[in-house]
Amino acid sequence: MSILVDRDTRLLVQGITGREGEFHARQMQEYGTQVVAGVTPGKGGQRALDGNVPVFDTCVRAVAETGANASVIYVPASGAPDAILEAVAAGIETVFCITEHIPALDMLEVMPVVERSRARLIGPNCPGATSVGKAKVGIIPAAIHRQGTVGVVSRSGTLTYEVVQALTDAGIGQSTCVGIGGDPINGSTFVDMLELFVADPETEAVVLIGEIGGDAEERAAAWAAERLKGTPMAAFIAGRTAPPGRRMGHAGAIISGGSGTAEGKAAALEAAGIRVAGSPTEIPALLQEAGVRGD
Amino acid sequence: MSILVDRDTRLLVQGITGREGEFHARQMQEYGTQVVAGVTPGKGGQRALDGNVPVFDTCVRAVAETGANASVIYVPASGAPDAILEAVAAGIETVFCITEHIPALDMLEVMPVVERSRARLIGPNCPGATSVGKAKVGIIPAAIHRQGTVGVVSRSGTLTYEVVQALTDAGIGQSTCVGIGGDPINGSTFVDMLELFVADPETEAVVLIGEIGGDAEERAAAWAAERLKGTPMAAFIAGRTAPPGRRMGHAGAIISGGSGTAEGKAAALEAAGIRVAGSPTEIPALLQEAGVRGD
Amino acid sequence: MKLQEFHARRLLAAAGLPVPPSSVAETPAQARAAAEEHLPAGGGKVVIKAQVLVGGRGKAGGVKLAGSPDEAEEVARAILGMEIKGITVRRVLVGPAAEIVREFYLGAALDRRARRILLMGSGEGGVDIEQVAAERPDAITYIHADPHLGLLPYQARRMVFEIGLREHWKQAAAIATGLVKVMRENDADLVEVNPLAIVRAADGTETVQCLDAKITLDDSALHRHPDLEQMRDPDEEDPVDREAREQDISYIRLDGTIGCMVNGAGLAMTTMDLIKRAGGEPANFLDIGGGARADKVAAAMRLILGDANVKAILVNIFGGIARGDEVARGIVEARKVQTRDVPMVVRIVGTNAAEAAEILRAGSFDTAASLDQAVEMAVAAASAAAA
Amino acid sequence: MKLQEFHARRLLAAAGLPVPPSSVAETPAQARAAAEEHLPAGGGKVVIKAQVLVGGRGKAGGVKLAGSPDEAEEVARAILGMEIKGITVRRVLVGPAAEIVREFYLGAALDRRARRILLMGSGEGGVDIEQVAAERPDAITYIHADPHLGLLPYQARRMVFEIGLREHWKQAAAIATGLVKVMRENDADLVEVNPLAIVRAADGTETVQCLDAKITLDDSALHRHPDLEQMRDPDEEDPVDREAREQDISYIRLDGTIGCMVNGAGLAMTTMDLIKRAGGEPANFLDIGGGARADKVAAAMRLILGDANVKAILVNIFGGIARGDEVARGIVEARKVQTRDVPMVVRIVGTNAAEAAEILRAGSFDTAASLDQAVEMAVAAASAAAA
Repeated sequence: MSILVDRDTRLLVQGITGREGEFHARQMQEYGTQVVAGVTPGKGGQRALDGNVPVFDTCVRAVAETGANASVIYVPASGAPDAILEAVAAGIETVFCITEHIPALDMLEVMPVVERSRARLIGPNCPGATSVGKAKVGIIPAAIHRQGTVGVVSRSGTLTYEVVQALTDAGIGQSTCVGIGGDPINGSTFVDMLELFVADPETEAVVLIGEIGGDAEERAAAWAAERLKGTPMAAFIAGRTAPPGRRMGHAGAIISGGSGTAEGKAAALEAAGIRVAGSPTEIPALLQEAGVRGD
Repeated sequence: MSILVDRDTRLLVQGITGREGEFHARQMQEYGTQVVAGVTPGKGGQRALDGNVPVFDTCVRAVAETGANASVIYVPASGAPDAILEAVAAGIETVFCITEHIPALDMLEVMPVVERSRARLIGPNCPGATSVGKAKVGIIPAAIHRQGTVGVVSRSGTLTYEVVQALTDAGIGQSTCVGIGGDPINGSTFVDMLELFVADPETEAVVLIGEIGGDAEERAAAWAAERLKGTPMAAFIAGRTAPPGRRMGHAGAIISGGSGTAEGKAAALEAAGIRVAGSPTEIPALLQEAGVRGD
Repeated sequence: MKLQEFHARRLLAAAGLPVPPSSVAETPAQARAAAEEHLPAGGGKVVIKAQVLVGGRGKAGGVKLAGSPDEAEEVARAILGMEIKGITVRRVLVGPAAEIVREFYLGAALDRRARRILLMGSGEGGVDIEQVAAERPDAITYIHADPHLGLLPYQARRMVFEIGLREHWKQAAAIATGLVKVMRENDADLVEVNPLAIVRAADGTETVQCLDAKITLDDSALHRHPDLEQMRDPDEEDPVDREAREQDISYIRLDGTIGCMVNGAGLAMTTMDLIKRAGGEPANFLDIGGGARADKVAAAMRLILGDANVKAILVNIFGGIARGDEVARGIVEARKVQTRDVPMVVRIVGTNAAEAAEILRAGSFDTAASLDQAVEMAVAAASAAAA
Repeated sequence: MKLQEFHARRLLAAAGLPVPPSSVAETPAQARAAAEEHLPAGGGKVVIKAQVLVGGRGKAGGVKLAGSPDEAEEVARAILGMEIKGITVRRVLVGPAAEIVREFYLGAALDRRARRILLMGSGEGGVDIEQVAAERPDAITYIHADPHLGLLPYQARRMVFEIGLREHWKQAAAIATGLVKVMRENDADLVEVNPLAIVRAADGTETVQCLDAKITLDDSALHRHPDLEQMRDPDEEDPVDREAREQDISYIRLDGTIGCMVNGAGLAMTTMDLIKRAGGEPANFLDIGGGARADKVAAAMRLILGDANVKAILVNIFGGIARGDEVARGIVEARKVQTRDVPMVVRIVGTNAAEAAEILRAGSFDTAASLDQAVEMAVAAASAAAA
């Protein structure tokens, strides 16, 4: 099982002939992901990845000919919103948008269309998801993983890798690791992912990695307090030292007034019975306290 | 029962302080319709219809204070699309838009919002609906009706009155008469109304009044062929003498090529087992042949 | 409202679409001057096209090539003044002849059923697209634009890849997007380019060009486009049509002898149908619309009486928004200034019918209670007048 | 990017919103001239407002009235050059004082949770709206604009009726619509008018006016608004901030001694958090972003070393899009041209970490495998350097 991606994922890479797209398509293929198609307008008929993957002009054609059911987007910010809509219209079930720097108001226009479809969008500005030992979609380095039963969900990119590495180093394997992206307007929330993890028989515990700004962590805490039954959960929140009122990077992490602080988020999570670590390396111990066994 | 409107209809009149709005609000009230509120921005706090009906600035306030569940729109074409959206957003269940000359592309923008809501829009450019002896919403003259069990649905305005008068003159009463409007883009179709009539225990037969242009009658015929079980139905189609390729009035009735002609529509209806009259006055006889009894 | 080709081309060009240059000529001399301007770009040839608002110009001889200024003048002389489907040609469009590599069809129209703008495209352009649609539906690609966002970029790409504009996809996709944009920004019902063509220039480069353009506008939205209202062709519009439009009356003149004045398009068509069934011939379609004031009724009467074929008049008003007494008063007023004596049958029912009857009785009009009776009376009166 | 008040006012005025006239002065003499212009319209008074991108100008003495050109010059002299929250005032806005009848709040912002633009309004304007929101949430009306159609007319009406702008509803509804339009057309995160006020003119007529304006823009969309990019205030922007922005590096200077270079905002914040936890003080937040090329790494190093407080540097790179070897090469390059010798701890893991380790080993850098270890080493190095 695992969530979002697995051995049945038939992946379409949007922007496969670009530098990033080609590099990561190869990485994903090497990991074992079924990369079944690429899309680059005007390059339909070519073959990518040493001739292994057919390239199409449009998503609708790619889906019709290859049965792709997931896509990952590596096209520049100016074209990425349209790429999302194209994937959704072509019937793709799970769309990962890696692209960063998409204007917020563009995503505001895209999201209602996504919400009305049966598609799920992860991102934008996200590292993707890896179901360990099965499939990897996005840019998360393969080497940091160890197969296991802990689900990881994060708003961050490299911080996710740090936490996953800490789990792996401690002998705690992962089911699926997913980065939902740190942009103000994004496709999926912590709660969306928690729902999937809780329903996944292969996931026995969850790690949530948050950061200052917004209220996604508080909402996750509220959800967990009511709905998280018996699934051990640990969390880490970045930004305790961030000065109020300053924007820490394009991720849009803003502290304003008393809301959205690292302390507030940590308190909300702890109130919901979730252990909050002071450092990524403390997470394995917290999970073990909650009954998760490594090896 | 009847359809769309009845004794439980609590009507909000949008544009109640205008000339048309006030005239028809009074007519509706005299018919027995519960006119519970009016809306005219800037005139909130006034009372209309001799002090009987409170006027509000916004629909949301009118609904909150009066429990209105239906609305009828008499505002000019420039403001009517917004009036529809306002009624829908305020939770009105059935919205009748009498206003004519609304640009088609305005309705194109309005309709997706209506479709995503739980509201039903009748019109625009329609005469409304009367559930005989119960409630009247719109502009259909009260005097033409006789209470009974025949449902009437029409794309036309005055032609509807003509047909209803013919029924009444022949002693055949009506359950509900509804005009869906003749504009290219409108809120409800023949099929939508047929579904309601077939489900209405008080309606025993249906009369459909169509005209040239579009394919609404053909779709109604296709629907009736499959779903109309045991409900007698008669029809009349206007425009047999209309020259091809000319636009007969703002109703947007266009014949182009072989599609949308009166002959084609009549043939489609007859193929579905629906009797088609050559004149409004022939309709009562067709209904009687189909087993409908007058008095 | 239909736009002339040269107006439609201007709207497309203003939206940034590639439309070859052209000139409008009203005289053979102007056509000659235009030919001199455009012959070089046309590789020594110009195309001269009659500007009329009816289809089938080509078959009627309204579209011709010319290889010199002399020939252009001669061709223009032949086309100007020509009648095409009853319309006199008063203008020709003169532009460089194009070396067409391949023709396509691209058009945007209102899809009533889906409540969307429908973009239609085909690799088989330059021909009657309705025939293609009827005979080989697979040869046409249909895409619905988003009702709020317009034609999305991926939809435009999909269209042009599917109809075979692969080598020029960026330019062609911009044209597809532009068509829907022109439709939305101008409140058009239809924006059509046929043919859209890959054209080879003298230097061998190929581009995609809009070689013809057809646009019709939504009359209900014209008031918010005063610049487009200016494009109405006064030469081509009948003075009668103009008066009808200015009075907000829907009027279409036909060949029969019984003038009709009715409120509501559906009832007006029904009245015509019943006249025909009763052995008469309607002289017109006339819908005076809702809320018919006395002056509007008088204008409608003038329109009807302006048709010399009219031998009898049938007034059929079912009062709803229109109040019967107002219409009756309008008829009385109209008769006072009437220039021609024609038998008239008046039927007014519905709202304020009693007051109307009173007014008509005082004016000694022939009245009828039922539509069938009114039609019979009018047909009889027309026959009597013709005898 | 935050806009100065006078730029924000210009954007609102350009969208047709009612903004009182005003002038910008950079010297007391200019302020005097501006006062002479605006005193009559202000009923003998002008308001002089410091133009700085921080809140609390009023409390800091940056907003004052003046009743004569002399006084205006004097007030401007006092405000110009003043420091408000560390920012030197280089400009003042001078405009007519308004006779305020009643104050309101109106603002549009991005609602992340609902994924909509949220319009907020209150009958209690001119005060700290966050305080109103916290203390009496009912005093604020919230309306989500349609994500595709913007603020619909009925939504604008509802807002202004609910906050008590009944007598001026048409004008106020146009302002509400305009705020959301300004937000959408300029890719703003926030467009705020506080106070929006009913203002009484000398002749007693009352109108609604935008008396202050705050706009922040979405940095990700600035590239498509070159006109707005021009509004960046070069005087107020630190040269360091400018270099960071031009290199697409997120850099925020803080007060500590340990310079950080990290890829990814979350990891950068975590690195700072861990430095603090280990007893050190971060000197900055620095995210070099994805795909860090060597020249970008060198620029980041320059930014860090430009801070004289920096006693040690911690480089923490978890390779994903960024390849470890590229970053390592950038560090080697940067050290070659480094002007100041500061102890540096480098940790590079993830993509191409082995190649990176090779390069760093060849360059004799202090390296660390784990983040905890790297932080400890950096804190120790900073302590040693401070001792």
